[in-house]
Amino acid sequence: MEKVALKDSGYRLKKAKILHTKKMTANEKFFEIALRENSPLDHEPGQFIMVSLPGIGEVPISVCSSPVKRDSFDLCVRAVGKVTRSLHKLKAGDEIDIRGPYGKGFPIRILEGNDLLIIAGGLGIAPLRSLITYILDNRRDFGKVHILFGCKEPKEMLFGDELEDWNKRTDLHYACTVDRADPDWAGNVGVITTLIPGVDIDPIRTFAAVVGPPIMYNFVIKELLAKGIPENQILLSFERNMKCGNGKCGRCQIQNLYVCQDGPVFHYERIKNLSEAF
Amino acid sequence: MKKPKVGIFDFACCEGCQLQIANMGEDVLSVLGSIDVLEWREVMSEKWGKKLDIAIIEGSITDPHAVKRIKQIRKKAKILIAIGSCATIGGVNGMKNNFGLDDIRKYVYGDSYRFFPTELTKAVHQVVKVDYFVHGCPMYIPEFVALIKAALQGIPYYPPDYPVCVECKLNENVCMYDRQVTCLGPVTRAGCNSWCINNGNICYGCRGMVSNPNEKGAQDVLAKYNIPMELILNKMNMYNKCRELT
Amino acid sequence: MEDMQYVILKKERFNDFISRLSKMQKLIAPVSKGYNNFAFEEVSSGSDIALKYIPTVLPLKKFFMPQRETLLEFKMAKGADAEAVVELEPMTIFGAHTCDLAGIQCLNMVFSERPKDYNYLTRKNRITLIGLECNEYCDEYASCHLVNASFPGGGYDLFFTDLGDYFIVHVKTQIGDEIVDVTGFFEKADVSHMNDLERLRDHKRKVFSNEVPIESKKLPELFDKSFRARVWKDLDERCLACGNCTNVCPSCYCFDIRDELDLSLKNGVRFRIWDSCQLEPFARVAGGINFRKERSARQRHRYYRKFRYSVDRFSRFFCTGCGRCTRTCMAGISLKETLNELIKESEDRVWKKWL
Amino acid sequence: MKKNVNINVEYITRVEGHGNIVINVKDGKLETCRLDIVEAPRFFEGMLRGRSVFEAQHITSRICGICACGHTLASIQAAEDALGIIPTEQTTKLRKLLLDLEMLDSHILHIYVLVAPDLLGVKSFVPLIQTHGEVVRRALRMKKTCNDLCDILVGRHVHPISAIVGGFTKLPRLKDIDAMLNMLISIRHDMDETVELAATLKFPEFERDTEYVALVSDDAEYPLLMGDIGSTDGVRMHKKEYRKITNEFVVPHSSAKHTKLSRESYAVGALARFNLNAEKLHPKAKQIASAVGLKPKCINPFLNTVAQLVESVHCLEHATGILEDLKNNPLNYDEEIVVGLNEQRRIPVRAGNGVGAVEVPRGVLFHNYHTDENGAITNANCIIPTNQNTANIEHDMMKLVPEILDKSEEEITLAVEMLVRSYDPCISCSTHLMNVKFVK
Ligand SMILES: Cc1cc2nc3c(=O)[nH]c(=O)nc-3n(C[C@H](O)[C@H](O)[C@H](O)COP(=O)(O)OP(=O)(O)OC[C@H]3O[C@@H](n4cnc5c(N)ncnc54)[C@H](O)[C@@H]3O)c2cc1C
Ligand code: SF4
Ligand code: SF4
Ligand code: SF4
Repeated sequence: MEKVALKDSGYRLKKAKILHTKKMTANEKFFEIALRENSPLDHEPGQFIMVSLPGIGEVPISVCSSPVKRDSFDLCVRAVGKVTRSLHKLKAGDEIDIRGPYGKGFPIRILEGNDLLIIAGGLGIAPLRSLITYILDNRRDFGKVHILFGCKEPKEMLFGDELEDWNKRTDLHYACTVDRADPDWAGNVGVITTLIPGVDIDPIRTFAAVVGPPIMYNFVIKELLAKGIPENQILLSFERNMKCGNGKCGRCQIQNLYVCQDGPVFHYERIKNLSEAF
Repeated sequence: MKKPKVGIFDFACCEGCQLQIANMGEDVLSVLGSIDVLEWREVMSEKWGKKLDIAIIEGSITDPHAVKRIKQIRKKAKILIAIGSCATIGGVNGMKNNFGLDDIRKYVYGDSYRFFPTELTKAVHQVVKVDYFVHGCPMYIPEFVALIKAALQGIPYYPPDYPVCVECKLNENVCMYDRQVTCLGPVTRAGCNSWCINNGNICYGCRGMVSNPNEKGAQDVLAKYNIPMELILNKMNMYNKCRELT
Repeated sequence: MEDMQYVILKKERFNDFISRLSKMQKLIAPVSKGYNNFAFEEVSSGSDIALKYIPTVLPLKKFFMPQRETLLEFKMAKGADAEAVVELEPMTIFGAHTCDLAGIQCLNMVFSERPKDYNYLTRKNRITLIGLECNEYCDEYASCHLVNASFPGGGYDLFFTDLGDYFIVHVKTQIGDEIVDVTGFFEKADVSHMNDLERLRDHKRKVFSNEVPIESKKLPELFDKSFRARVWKDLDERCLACGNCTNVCPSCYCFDIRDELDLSLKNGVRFRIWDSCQLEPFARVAGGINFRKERSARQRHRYYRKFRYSVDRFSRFFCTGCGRCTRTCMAGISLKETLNELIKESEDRVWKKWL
Repeated sequence: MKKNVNINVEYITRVEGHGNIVINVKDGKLETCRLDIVEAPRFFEGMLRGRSVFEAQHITSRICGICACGHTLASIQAAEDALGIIPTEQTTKLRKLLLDLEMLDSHILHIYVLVAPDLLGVKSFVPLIQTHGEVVRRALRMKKTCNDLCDILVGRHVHPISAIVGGFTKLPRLKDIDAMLNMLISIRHDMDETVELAATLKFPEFERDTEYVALVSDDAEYPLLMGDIGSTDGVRMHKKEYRKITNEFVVPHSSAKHTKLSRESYAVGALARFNLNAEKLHPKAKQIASAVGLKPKCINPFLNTVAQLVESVHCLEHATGILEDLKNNPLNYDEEIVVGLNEQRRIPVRAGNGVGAVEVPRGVLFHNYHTDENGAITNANCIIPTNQNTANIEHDMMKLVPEILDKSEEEITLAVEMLVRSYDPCISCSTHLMNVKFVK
């Protein structure tokens, strides 16, 4: 058996350097990362990359910064297992390897000129942050923007500073809620669906972008349809087990779709009949 | 990196898994190059008795003294690794639980049975927390090596949670069911590279069952071969009797 | 029929041909393992080969996408780049039945779809494929005719048909042509040979009938109606989730990717290894949710990947009719029975509408 | 000199299993001198009841990982005896090969890893990695080779897979036989060096006249797999009468039973075999025995290690001979069997009572099963070499301790520990207590 170098391999890694890290909550950590020579990642909002720690493994992680920021990009990682816990041990100056970006992100060209209702549950804020920051970087290109954010407890709130900023901005509408309050919490309490009826939108020109834990989708979609948003204007991003990112390994398959290539962002219309999707 | 301090301890078992370590040959030296073995009664006279980074445990917990000893070891050790079926699932020692404790003591020791206290056989994790499992009777060296590496890297090792058949097929064995004999491969956790079947024997289930076995399906399959249910259960219980304790 | 070229190989020269072939590069062919089991293994003489065989335990995919295959080599030292690699071994495979050739065609499509998989494609280019016609039906488990894989449909360099005293050989590619030239045991086929071949094919058309009462072009439609069919529940009770059916399937290609370090913890490799959608952890994500937790969902997924999804994606069935999944399943789950159940159930539904 | 000595060794190290030594000398008088077997009892005989005799070898192999192949062979012999199966010539040949490999493996382990540290004055083989790197590497190399040989022959050394009642489930192919032969040849040189090393070691001088028990036979082969039971006191019996040899009795301080024959105790093991069968050893082994000055009847228990060395050479040569023979007389692969639980009744079963008596590294091992007409075990009994040796070890200690009372307590402890270790006791084995009549 000979082993020869393979130039075109879909598994080739790119070296990247951690510029900066920040502990966000007990389980989530923020990473700012630059490729060699600070070359741009060239991703679309909503796309993900495969993050590699050779010798440990590789995991899909959404890019959570706007492509407008070209020298570096951001990740927000929740420590759950082998690779993610090991990632949490890294600090500024350490190296990681990446592949990608992969998949289909949010269809920016279609969203431009329209109103947006962005709904994030928990860690779902990570992929949406790339969309939100992109919109803020190009605020003139979009219509009205609503952001709804929900998480279990106040202490699990990610990107707190930025949420503050969004809250203060006059060119967008922001609301958040927690499932369980703590004594310092003065805001809304309740699941995220409770926020939806109160948003004032023109359903015909509104696109909804929803990312959150699997159980959230059914409820949120019901509310959105009730509000009259057409099915092809609801965008969802899915999480599945993934190994290759190239639409081959089969793990992320939802019926005949591969989340890694056909998604992770889907139009609700396209997947509503896939019973394995929800 | 400082070398982790390691102790190897045995409870009721055949000590075959420790022997598997010696059977690694000169690779043992590579392993010993990255760890400091401070206590290993079977091959060393040195005793340590202080804090350890890794305690490797072989054997099942079968008497009150053992319960005390394993708890002491757990307190001293940052990471506890259970090796071999006796430690990970109770293994053959569990067959004892098929009998009344006094009955079996009398059978073996006659009138003097009172000198020999015993308890229901338990796997190590049924007494103290276990961080890593190396299943198998005996453990499969490549898996032990993989696990030691994971422990040194500080990452989890997940034993396969699919049946031996997977590996058996990859080895392109003629299935035992094609040879008209019953094999426990379909319900047994893989990771041994279908060791027994590669050598023409059936799987005895030494690695324990997969986490969500279709037991009814398996019993149907076994029953197809007209062997009494009792024998089938007996067969599954050879290694897996301790599953009943929780 | 201009570009078609037929030659013949007399039986008495077969062993010489095989010996010669095995000296050119590694030669793989079906051999008997006892208990009516066969495997593709390395051979060096014609007598090693089982010319009459039913599909091997593992299909040819084991050479095209090895069970374990290194993708990257790396050093743990800081700044060291991982190197992408492919493991190659040139070989000739003799004796592939039409179902297995179809299997390789399926894999070719999967790995050529963008993003292309160059590990597979590079390796594939080093493998010479020689087909062998099945004159008779293998056994009751096969269903190759249903999925149009019972007659040669390309995908080979040479294709052998046993016509008694001689083989007639279809030369399809330049590589095939070279083998014929270099070994020098072949003769030109004449009209009588072609007539013999036609007779055999006529015979086959009679023997190979459709085993499942449905036209193959109606299969996708059947599956469109069957997502909630009862039969999946039944499979749930019987399937042991052992993954045998997918491991032996010529067109199943799911894999896992893992890393491994050497004992010094300094060098490592990333490799891929066969995996199966039938196994419990396959679709489980970090949060513990398993998107196909039920065995019924996993079994259904397997069938849909063979008869429905692949039709959308690649305009062909991914079942080659080899019958391996049925032969190997100790729970006795049979592909043909499942299809029959689905048909029956859908007919029942039609009836119910009328009543 | 009147002296008080109080020795209490908890968990003797470098032996298989858990044993304690208790010695108590008061005013120069030996009051207590005990080898306590404190291994947690595992009740194998009890657990075997009701199980298929076709599982017996699988289960009893788990009595001991070190001599798993020995237990396997004794168990198979007992089961076949009960079922009335006579193994084919080919099967017997391969079993002898397996036993040679087992002996070699175990002796190497014992000589290098368990005994050598004492004689080189260190606590374990771990420091030897620094001081005697080459010796350690050689030991590991030889150990691994034996292990790999067993891998080829029976799937693995610890708990062999393919050796079962009725024969073998997998037979080595020609290329396997070639590979095994090459492996054996490759360790010949290591074996020579082992002999050289052993020649330099100094063993304590101590003697006590002892009755030695081992298999004996009338043919010219050094009996390991088959034979009658004989003793240096002139006893000879058929294996079925093993209970008359072992005469087990229970002592409260030990979870292993004790045995005796013509005297208060007897010894089994390499030295016993040597003392009874030295003239049947391979010429090369004989040559080595005479070179190191070992001759029968040797009554220094410390020299058991030397007898093991001599046997290692014998087994290496004997195994090589079998493999060479297999090269010229190819195996009949039709003898490969698939039995499983014998649910297909491929092997006829009957009610019976069978005994296996096999020389395993530490001495003669007995398995005895009663089966019912379905082939299920109704009664099981295993008598392990170490059980047979324990009483003898205690009697050796009783003679040894007074002879060295002038030494320091540490030195006495070390001497006694070395004595125990020289028997190569396998304590995990010895706690399989059996269903026997107690000698009152
Ligand atoms: C498109 C996409 C985008 C994503 N974006 C992000 C993101 O931005 N941020 C983020 O944090 N995550 C994201 N994820 C999720 C992330 O990929 C997973 O959390 C990650 O793959 C977990 O890998 P790990 O190696 O750390 O965990 P693993 O070691 O694989 O373990 C995960 C969990 O599963 C259990 N487990 C795994 N295997 C086994 C086994 N064999 N047996 C028993 N238990 C087992 C572990 O105990 C643990 O609880 C994304 C996923 C996708 C698909
Ligand atoms: S032999 Fe046993 S392990 Fe192998 S496929 Fe058959 S049932 Fe599974
Ligand atoms: S095949 Fe079965 S019995 Fe044999 S080692 Fe593997 S899990 Fe254990
Ligand atoms: S081979 Fe049979 S039992 Fe095994 S996963 Fe496939 S269908 Fe289920």
